[in-house]
Amino acid sequence: MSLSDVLSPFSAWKNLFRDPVTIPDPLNDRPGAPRYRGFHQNDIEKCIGCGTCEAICQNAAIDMVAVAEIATKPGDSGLRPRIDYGRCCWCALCVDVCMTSSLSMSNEYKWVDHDPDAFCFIPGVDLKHWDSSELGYRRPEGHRLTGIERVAMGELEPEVRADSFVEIVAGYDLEQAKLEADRCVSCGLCVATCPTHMAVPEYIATIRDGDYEQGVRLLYQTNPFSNVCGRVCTHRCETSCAARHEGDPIAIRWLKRHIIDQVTHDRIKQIAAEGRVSKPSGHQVAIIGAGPAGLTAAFDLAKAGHGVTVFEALPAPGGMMRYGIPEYRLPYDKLDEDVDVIRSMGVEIRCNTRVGEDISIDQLREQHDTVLLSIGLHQGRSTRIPGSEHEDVVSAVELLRRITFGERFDVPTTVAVIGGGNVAMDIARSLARMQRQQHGQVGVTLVALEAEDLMLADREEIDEAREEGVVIIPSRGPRQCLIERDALTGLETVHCVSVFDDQGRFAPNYDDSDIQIHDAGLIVEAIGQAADHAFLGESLTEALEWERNRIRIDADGRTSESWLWAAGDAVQGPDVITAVAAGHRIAASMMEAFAGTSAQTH
Amino acid sequence: MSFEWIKIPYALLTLFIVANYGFLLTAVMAKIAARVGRRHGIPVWQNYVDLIKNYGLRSSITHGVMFYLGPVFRLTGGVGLLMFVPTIYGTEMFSNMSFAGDLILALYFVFFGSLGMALGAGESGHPHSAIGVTRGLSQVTAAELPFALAVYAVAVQYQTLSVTEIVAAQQGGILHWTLFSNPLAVAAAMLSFLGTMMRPPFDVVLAPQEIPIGPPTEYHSSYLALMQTNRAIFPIAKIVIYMNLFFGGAASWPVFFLKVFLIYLVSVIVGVVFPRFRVEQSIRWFLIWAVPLGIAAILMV
Amino acid sequence: MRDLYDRLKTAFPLGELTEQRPDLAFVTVAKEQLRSLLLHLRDQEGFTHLVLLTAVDWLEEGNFQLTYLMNNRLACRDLGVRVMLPRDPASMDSIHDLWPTAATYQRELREMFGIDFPGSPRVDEDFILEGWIRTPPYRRDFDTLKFSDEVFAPRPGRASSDPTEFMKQQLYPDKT
Amino acid sequence: MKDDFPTPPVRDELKKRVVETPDGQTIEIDPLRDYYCQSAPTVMPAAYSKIVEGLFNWARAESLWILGFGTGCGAIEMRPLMTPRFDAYRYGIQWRPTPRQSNLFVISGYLSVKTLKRVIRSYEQMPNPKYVVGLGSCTINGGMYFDSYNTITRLDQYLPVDVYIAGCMPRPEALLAGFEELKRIIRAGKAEGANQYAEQFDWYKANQKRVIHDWDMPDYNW
Repeated sequence: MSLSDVLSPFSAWKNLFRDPVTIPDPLNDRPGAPRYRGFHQNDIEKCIGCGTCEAICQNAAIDMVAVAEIATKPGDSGLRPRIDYGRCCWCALCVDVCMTSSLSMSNEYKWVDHDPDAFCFIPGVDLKHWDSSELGYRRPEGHRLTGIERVAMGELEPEVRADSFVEIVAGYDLEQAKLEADRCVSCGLCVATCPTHMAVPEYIATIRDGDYEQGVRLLYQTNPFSNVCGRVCTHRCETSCAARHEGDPIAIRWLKRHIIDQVTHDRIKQIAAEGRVSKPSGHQVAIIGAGPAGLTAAFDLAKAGHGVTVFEALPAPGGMMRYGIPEYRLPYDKLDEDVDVIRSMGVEIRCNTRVGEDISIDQLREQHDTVLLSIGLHQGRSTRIPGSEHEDVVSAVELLRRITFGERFDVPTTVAVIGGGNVAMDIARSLARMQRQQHGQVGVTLVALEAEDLMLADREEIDEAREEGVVIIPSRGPRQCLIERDALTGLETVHCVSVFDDQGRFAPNYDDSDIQIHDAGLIVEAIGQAADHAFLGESLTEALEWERNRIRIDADGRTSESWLWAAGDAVQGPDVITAVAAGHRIAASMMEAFAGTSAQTH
Repeated sequence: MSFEWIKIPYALLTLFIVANYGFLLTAVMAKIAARVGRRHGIPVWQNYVDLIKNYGLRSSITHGVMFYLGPVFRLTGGVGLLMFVPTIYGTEMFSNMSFAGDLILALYFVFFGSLGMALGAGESGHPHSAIGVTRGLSQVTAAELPFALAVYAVAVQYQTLSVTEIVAAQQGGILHWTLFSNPLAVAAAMLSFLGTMMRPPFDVVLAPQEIPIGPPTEYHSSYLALMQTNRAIFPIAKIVIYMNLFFGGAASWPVFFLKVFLIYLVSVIVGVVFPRFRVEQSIRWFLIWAVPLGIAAILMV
Repeated sequence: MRDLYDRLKTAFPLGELTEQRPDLAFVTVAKEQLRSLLLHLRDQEGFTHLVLLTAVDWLEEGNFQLTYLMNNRLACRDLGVRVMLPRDPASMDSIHDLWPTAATYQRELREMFGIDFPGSPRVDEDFILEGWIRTPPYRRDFDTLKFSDEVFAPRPGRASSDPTEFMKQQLYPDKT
Repeated sequence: MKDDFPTPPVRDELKKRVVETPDGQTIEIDPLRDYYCQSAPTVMPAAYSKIVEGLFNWARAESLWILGFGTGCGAIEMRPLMTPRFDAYRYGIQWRPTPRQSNLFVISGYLSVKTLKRVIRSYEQMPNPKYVVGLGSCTINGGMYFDSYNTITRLDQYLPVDVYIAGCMPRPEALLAGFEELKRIIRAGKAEGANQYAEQFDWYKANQKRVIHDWDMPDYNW
């Protein structure tokens, strides 16, 4: 120890003449850092109440609670997160995982209270002084815990598929499906949007677990047409998917298809038959039309032990699924598998039996306890423009039916399709395929009344049609069919400025100066369909209540006649999954009706 | 010599001034020390607040008579010390009960408080108190040794045991102070002073971070308040002795305040910058550095 | 590690060698062979230091796995010796006479997993927990959340809704 | 899993025993009774005069002596307050090493049952009036230890708490804000935790004994 060791500490006394380093007012002068993880903020308008924050919270600090200001609607559960600061550890995982970026953190960090219950609050609803704070922790750009992009689906290339009716979509393999399933946060917002309320998060979870049989079990609880819906469903669930807000929605439809593809047909039949009542109840049900609504009701009723007979006018069951949807979207063998499962429940399907011709509606009524009318929309509507009565002006449904029958009729080198819906796309793409087969080139022009972004067809349908050579011209209203010497030569259209008027009614407004001529040896009208109710007979038609050419039904699908229910496109539209939902509803309603009565003897 | 009753209010006045000066002075010293640590430190009135708070506490738990008497003895040590030395030299009013030969009594009072404390703390039954007392007494004993030697040297130098006379002998100019007439004794005494002011590096006994706070572990509320009061009076009283013995005493209050402040500052100047000694280190330090100085001082005289 | 394994293999019936890093490997041995293997490792192979002794609860298999992690300081290598023992009753030979530190680990395992080490010093005394009277808390069949909810009484007023169920109630209450 | 609580085990050194003294007497020792008195705490009334009580409350608020007992990880946030940067001493706050001289107990974060035992012991030794500040989520509703087998979830079940500070952990500034709030409450004369504890002593003791099974502490020793 030297003298300097003793003396040098005294140099600290120079601090006496320096300013203290103390923060003068630590209570007010110390805002959190710009990205400090302080108290929560929530943009409750942006929040969809998916509960992902609650699910990821490791401390069980978040509850989803109903909030008076927020109504439940498709894609928004109406719940909002309530955070318990008696649990929170400000790890910000909830902010990082938030599907809409509504949840964030302010840089405010001082909260003192004598009441321990005060620390449970709903950010954004229970107003706090930091609600409008600009600073704080936000999820960094491009930083996501769940995948943003949908796993790409393998599809046939346009040049391969353009002349063939082979199914376009390949379906996910195991690895792809797992990756896509991993993106799902199991919030369940989709369930309410699905007309038949399929247990979407649960069956996606079975993909993650690799338990496909359980997946099939879940599918059959709500939908006997998983092969069909896994391919052609309008997947409204994907419009309410929480992942849609910042990225692609989960490919729910493809995942459903993946599940059903992984299990053998025989095993599916066994799983579907689980819980089937083998003892006949004695009740008999007649179902007119073997479409999705009728067959779903048949499945439910037969599974519950009731006798079901389905009367189908066309040679094969499936209705519009078979005769409306082209094979490249829904292969017939897949549809047959679904129908086969339904048959295996004990449903009798009598094809080529047209009610009204082969058997009368009164006979059906006498022989059965109840009757379900699910006849679909098989008559094409006409534009009724000049020349539309020409024999080469045909309706899309009729043409699609002929294609399904296997008729390989000659298609002219130029075709015009009128309509912007999925049916129009179906027929345009089918005809394009046949043109390519017959002529080696495509000459299909599709004119739609709506602007491109308002067209009713699915986006992917439009894109794929273009890829296959179909020329799509939006905002064109048909004016007349051009006929020269009894032969159809083309279609004249005018520019359509707007489709609806101020009140939202259908009232197209045309610009007559903008006229185009489209060459066409064949004009297909795909502007809508109608049902043929002629077989009902006069007395029944009189007895039923009608509403704009549709039979009026109650919420359960029951008509004003107590023995008659109606379902499907003919009364409701517009897609397979809605028909399935109606089928379930009607089966339940019929069984409820049966519960009060004993079986008739026939 | 008849007792003059007027001395009692005079003594109380002295006590009042010294106590308040003590409270303020310790706070000012704490603030100075805080500034060296580059912070603001306690407000100067903080000692009063603490005192009121401690008197205002509702519960006080006693561990027996000696436990109660501990702080009383401690305070008696401080007050007694103050009473028996002339606070202001030359005034009848503030010379209090000083008398011939009071130096020995003063020395006794310096030690009295520690002993009372030891007894009281021991009664509390807290093991930390017992450990603290042992450590405290050993260190204080070691620290008092050079002081006693220095006082002896001074007594021999001035051939008196009266503090008043020692002060009187130092009047008439700075160079008459013991500081210059017997620097060795003053050096020994100042080293001892460092050891008894309960400031680093010799405050291990009372350090909160060590065996928790030593002897006063169990003391609280009004007991603690009594000890706080003593903490204000006792150092001043002790400094008065030092001032009288070595620095020429004080003939007026301003001089008193200044000298006390400066002498107090000595312990602070050292205390602020040094870490603590362990008890055995400080004992060794006193024996090696301070005691030989004291002996040398006696030999010089 | 492989050469060490081959050497040991000639004297002891060992399970497969799992090499995690070049200087860290694990080997399984029967309960009865453990003591002689540890002695051999300590006295012949230079694994003089018992780094730790810990347990894994394989509830589904009905086993506890004890891992004795040994360190060879000269060779800078670690070898974990694993022993499987039945879960009920869980008991294992004490090795406190080989390494005194093992006694501490064994007290911990006794308290947290309920694995008995007969003969180990103070093994039955409270170690970290004081007055624990339930299933040893590290056993996987001990539900800590349930226990906490029962005993520590979390603050009331917490209730959550599942979005799926809530939307069902709100949007289609009567439908199945 | 056993759900009933058997009688708490009592440690050997606290059991009753008979000893023989060097001079041949045999005496019975009951440590739990002999070492501590058996009285429950009493409610201590405020000073008779409102003005005096107001002065005392002001002094209590301006002289917060914190018991230097870091129970959990949050204790780390108390340290900066002593440093020159925050310098809590200027607010009249200081740390005392002994419960006897402290009047503020900062429960800094989670409390394991084992620590709770010591905390209760220390709390009871603090002189009345005394205050408790719960720091961080853990003291409010368990925080991240909500499902731990050995960590309590609600501090207010075991001790009367005056102020909670949200955070995990709260920053030193938040702590200071908490102390300021506590000062406000003390000045208003609302911080009567010690009396509340005395009034509801049986309730608090029952809660404490429900989680501390080897309750070999004295029932009371004011």
